[in-house]
Amino acid sequence: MDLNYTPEEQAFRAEVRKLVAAILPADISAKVKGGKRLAKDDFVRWQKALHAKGWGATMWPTKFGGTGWSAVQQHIFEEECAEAGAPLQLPFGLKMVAPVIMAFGSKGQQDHFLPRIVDGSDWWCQGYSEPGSGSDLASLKAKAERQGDHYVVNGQKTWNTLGQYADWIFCLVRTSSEGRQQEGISFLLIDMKTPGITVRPIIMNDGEHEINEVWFEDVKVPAQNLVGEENKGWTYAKFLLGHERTGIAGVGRSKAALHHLKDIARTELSYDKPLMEDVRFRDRIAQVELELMALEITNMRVLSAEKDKKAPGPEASILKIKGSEIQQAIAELQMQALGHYALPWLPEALDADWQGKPVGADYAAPLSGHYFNYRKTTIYGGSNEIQKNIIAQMILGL
Amino acid sequence: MDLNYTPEEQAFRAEVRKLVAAILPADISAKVKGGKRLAKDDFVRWQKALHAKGWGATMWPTKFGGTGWSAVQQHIFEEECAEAGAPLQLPFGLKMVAPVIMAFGSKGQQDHFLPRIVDGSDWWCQGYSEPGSGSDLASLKAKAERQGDHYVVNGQKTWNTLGQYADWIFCLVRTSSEGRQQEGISFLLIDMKTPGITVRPIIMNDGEHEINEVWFEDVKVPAQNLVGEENKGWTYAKFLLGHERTGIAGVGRSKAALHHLKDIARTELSYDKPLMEDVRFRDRIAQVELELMALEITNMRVLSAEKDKKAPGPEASILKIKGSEIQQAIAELQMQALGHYALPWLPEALDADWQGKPVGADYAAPLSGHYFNYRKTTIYGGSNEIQKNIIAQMILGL
Amino acid sequence: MDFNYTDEQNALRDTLARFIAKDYGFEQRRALAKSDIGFSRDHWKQFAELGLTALPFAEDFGGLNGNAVDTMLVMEAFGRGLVLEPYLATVIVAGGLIRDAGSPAQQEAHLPSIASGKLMLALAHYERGARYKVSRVDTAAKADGGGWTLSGSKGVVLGGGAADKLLVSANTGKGPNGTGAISLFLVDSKAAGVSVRSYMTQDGGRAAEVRLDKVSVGADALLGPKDGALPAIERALDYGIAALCAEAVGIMAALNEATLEYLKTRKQFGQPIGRFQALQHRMVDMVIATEQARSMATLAAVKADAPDAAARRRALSAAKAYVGQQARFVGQQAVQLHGGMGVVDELNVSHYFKRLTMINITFGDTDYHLGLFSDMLLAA
Amino acid sequence: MDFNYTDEQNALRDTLARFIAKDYGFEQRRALAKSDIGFSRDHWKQFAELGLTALPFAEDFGGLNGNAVDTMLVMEAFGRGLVLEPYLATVIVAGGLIRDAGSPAQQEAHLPSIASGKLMLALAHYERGARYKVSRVDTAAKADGGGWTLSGSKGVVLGGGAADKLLVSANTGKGPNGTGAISLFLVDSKAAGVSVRSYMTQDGGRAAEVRLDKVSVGADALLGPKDGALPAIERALDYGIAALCAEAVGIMAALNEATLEYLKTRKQFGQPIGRFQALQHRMVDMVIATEQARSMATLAAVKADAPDAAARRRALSAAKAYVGQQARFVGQQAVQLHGGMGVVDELNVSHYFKRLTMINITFGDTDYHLGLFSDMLLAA
Repeated sequence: MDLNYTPEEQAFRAEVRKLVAAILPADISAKVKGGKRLAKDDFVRWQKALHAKGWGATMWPTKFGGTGWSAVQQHIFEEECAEAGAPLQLPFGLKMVAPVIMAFGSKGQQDHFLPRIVDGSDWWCQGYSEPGSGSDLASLKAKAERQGDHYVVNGQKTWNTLGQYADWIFCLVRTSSEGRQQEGISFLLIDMKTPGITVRPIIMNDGEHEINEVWFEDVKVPAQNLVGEENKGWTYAKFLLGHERTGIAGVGRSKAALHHLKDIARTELSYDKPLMEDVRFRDRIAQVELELMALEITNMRVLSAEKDKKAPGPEASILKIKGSEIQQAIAELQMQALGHYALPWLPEALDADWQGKPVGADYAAPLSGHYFNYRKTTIYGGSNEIQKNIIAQMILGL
Repeated sequence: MDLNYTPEEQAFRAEVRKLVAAILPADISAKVKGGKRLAKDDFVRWQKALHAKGWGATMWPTKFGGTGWSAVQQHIFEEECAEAGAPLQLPFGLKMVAPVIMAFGSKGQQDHFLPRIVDGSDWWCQGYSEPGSGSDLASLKAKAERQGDHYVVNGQKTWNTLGQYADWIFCLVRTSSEGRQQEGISFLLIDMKTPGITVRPIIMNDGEHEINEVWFEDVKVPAQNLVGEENKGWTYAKFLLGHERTGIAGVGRSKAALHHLKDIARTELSYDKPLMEDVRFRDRIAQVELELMALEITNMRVLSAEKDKKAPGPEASILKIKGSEIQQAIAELQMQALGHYALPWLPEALDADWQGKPVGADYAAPLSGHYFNYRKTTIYGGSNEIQKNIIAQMILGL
Repeated sequence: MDFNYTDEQNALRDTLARFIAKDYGFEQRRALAKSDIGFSRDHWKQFAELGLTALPFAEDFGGLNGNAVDTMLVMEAFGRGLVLEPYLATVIVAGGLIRDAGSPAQQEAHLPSIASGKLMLALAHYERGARYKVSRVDTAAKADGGGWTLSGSKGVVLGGGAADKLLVSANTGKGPNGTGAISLFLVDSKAAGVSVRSYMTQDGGRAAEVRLDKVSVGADALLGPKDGALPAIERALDYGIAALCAEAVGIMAALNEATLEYLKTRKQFGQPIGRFQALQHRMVDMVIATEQARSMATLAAVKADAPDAAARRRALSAAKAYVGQQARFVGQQAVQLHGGMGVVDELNVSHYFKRLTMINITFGDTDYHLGLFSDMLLAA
Repeated sequence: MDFNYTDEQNALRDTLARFIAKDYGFEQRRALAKSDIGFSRDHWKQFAELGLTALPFAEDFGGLNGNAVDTMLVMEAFGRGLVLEPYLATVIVAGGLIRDAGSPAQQEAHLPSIASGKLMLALAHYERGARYKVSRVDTAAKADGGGWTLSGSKGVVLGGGAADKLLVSANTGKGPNGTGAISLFLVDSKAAGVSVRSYMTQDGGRAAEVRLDKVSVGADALLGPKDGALPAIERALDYGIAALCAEAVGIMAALNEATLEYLKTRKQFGQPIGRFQALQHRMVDMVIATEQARSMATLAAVKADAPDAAARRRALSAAKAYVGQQARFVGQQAVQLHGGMGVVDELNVSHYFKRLTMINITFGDTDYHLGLFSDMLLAA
């Protein structure tokens, strides 16, 4: 038991820092650090830049083109990327569909899709939730009927993140209504250009277009795009949800966000003194920093143990719960730090090439919207209430 | 809507203050204010002193010997008694069994028991909970069999407060095992001197003897001590629980306790300055004071509305929940104020006539034990979880 | 003590409820929020017809002599409707200032116009860098012949864009860093040297950055005593705080209703999600928080009129802090219990949540007022 | 980074678990707590036989060269057993001080006796009025011929009654109000002028008020540099804090096991109460709190040895504050979920709860250490 980084790990960090600084486009990191809107191209350029250095998929095993890094190495990488102002590597391809394809996909699917994920060719999105099926995912109704060598898909998916940019969507669909709900679900990969797919934006509470509804009307999907066996999709879905949670602690991002919060608190004035000198506000920062210090270690403990077991376990729910609470707490304090200047809403100021004069500090514009938006973190990816159910049942046996 | 006291109410307060100061024995108030152990006689003397002035039962209607005061008047009375250091008027007779006897008892029971409660002749205790029946009270097993003109009671009751001093106990007993559990329960009044009753002390976490187990072995109870109808006891029990909760906000007591906390914080030194000048500790006091300010008004709103409806409703559960949380918060801060001097445990220092030298401040000895003991407040009288169930079902219809 | 509303107050409540139900639907409000000025002048006329703009003023000035509880009822209803019109800025804060600190001539000149809905005002007081501290003013007023010349910047002036006139606080003393003597001036928002940059706020409202560049006003522009306007400003802001507390309670009650309804109708795992005990208890906590907040909002209303300024300040900071804490909890949990539906623009839950959040920031946030209340314990 | 225990550490864990299970049953402990000295000298001998008293010392002094993680494992097990012997006072704090600040002669004279279980010690440092502030000492030491004369009072000295010798901090400077230069002295607890009033503590342990009335000690009693003992005292207390954090985690784990078992076996309304979702989620929160506390306790152990004093202080205050918060939550909720059984003396839940509460107060409470940590943000 030693929480200190080894000399090798320290050298690794130095290497990562150097490389990230070298390949991260300055315009992108300026957007990330300034809380500006990111375009599709910003995500893709970053993924391609990483891929060019062989770091496109740091969480994948080497045999599929990943780096095969340890949990500690991945943590260092995430921390350095966040601190440098790199955009998030979107999880839908890398962390969600890819592990499913690796574990259950055909050789053909693996050969075709995985390289296109890691090199940034394909943008993936998620087709899990439906309006009537959120926490109770297994009750989903979108239907796929086998007709010859393809499936015909009809139905509606929702809470689809950034699907407006997507090339592909992975979907849970009902292929049978016999037996238990869970037993009639299949896992399909669908080309977003297929006729019959409509993407309708859902505007979030910050006024931004981040999520969508996706409608399927007689969408023809080649049967070879079925992952694994028909009617076994629930197994793959649960496998995926386990993998999704592991990245969700977001320790690196939260450390960068905490850093930003402290900078703001040292800049904002409270009656001529830096806000940081206000003991009440400073104590709030201290409190969230304590939570994050603990989570950083818990995260490493859990991920290391999972690495030994080779599979994510229900302990990952702990990371989701604490990670999302901390993300929200930091976002709330960033907003709170602004005082009255949390009120102005200038969506135009989120454009990187906006030339207007800010209202209040130049970092102010995105912060309230970010707070509103981040209420989603305790809801998505299995709400924190659902995570607690998982822990109660799978760890505690209640 | 006016939260200010009327001139009449202010005059009433002055009258109460004067009378309480005149009749409250100094040795008793010194014990209460110093957190010393109270003897049975202390409670009885205070009840008799109040009764002598006609104020023995301020929550009763006049026709049974009460004062018939309004909710505001009762609140003023409770506040003044608490501030003066009067002992609690124990609720078991006055607030628990008495309303049941008034509403459901026979004329004979009313004529016999009520005057002896108000004049301090009879000390009552409660026989509700059993080891297997706490929150799920209706599952109780203690049995009463009718044999001629009496019942024979066998079984065990627990969480019996101060029953070691009691003359009478009111009991829920099973008189039938037919139908729903609730339908076979009766409400019996039992003389504690009856042969076959054994009282066994349960020591609390503060080392004090406050509660008991009570065992019944072939205890003969005259049939005339049945309240109301046989097998209808559950109705009376629920009625009683409603009445019990109304007093439980304890606003007057908490105001006195907050006052004491502030005195301690002004006396304790933190690096040569009064602890009160420590912004972090002071903010904690401020926070609990806010809660209490709100509860004081909520309490009056609820009690006034109930007075109009003539019956306690599920809103009283709100008072129980917030009242108990506030009592605990104040107790915790009182302990916390002591610093390291919260550690010493000197049970002998709780005797009023102890002549020893205190360890630390003279107010220190009872405070940690009080904090431990007060964990009970969110558990007894229907745990706060049960109160939330009540609100969810009865107010919200969930 | 009396916990009942008068018949008149019950009638007022009914009137307001009807107005909100009829003229303040979700889509109507959304359209208003996106409009150029961000509210409806027709609504403002209706307010005048209903007597709302006249409520807190004396009959001599066309007012209705309403008390703080009347205002509380108005603001609670406005909370439920997420009303956008600058009632707080014009009637409660600025109107209250003229009523309490204006000369008879100033009262005569302006109160009837406010009461009849013809005049809109805004208090331009807070400045960037002062954060929530009321006594800190850098904007300077220099005596200039018989009048004054004002220069400085005011930040996040609520309703500043729509205001015909601004009540501008300025430093007429000599202290550095905004200390010194504060005076108040009535300034025409179209006057030379006044620039108003109006913008949307997170809750669909409007605020403005106001710059004063050597703005000349006459001697009669001074409102209240020279060098001594601070007590009046604090009092007006306390009226504003009481109003915000009532508005917050209205929103919390509306959110609780919406959430309870959602718990009863949204089905997952074959049953309404309101059958799940963890959610039931959360909902109970929201109800308790709202009841407690209602108690404190009532205290705020009653004490806003208290003659003793220290007692008033203590109660108003207590209420702002405590209602803010409860509002934060109820708002966040209403969103959480609505799941994804809680974070989208198309449902009113997110709009209630945003308004609650902004109420908490307006006129001093929870920590600021808890701090003031806490610091008052030293004196007590 | 490495998250595994060594084979030796796993063996140590097993040994400790066996000892606790066999010799530290609930009734055995209760009898000990009520006994005259409040612990068992036989147990202390067993500690010596198991090498526990020798753990953190160098082999030259009969020690085992154990590191902070070894100590963590001991204290975690002691937490589970609610061990009463003054291991923290003698081995970790006082032993650590002699190890780190003593002269070679002092180390030679005392460490082997501690390691072999023959010598008991206590640090007499805190004084009433200083609250938790470590740098504040009023007890005075005046140079007297070749030696020193000590006078003053020390409060709540853990294990003071059983200690053969006391490590007494005293002011050897001239500053008022306890500031100035602090030195440490080894004082025989039977020396003339030393009076020790031992008493029970709320958690079944023992502490003492110590008075020094013109106590004469020789020049060789000085431990560490004259006027410069404060860094060593802070370091020793940080070792103590790391140990307390580990003990707290041991207790929290034990409380969680007990509570989970109770939820599964206690039946109400025809089913185990662990079927109720509100209680399930509470239990989950307790588990999360304990995992998070375990992470911070590990950090505390690892950083207690950190060469950089500022980094060490930051981590130790962070851990004491955070573990304290989690301990408070877990302790209170374990009691709550046990209902009436949680507040009675006859079940171990109340004893765990009391010990957790007292751990939180020892060597600075949660607010004190959060404050230190927070204030360090200003420098960072």
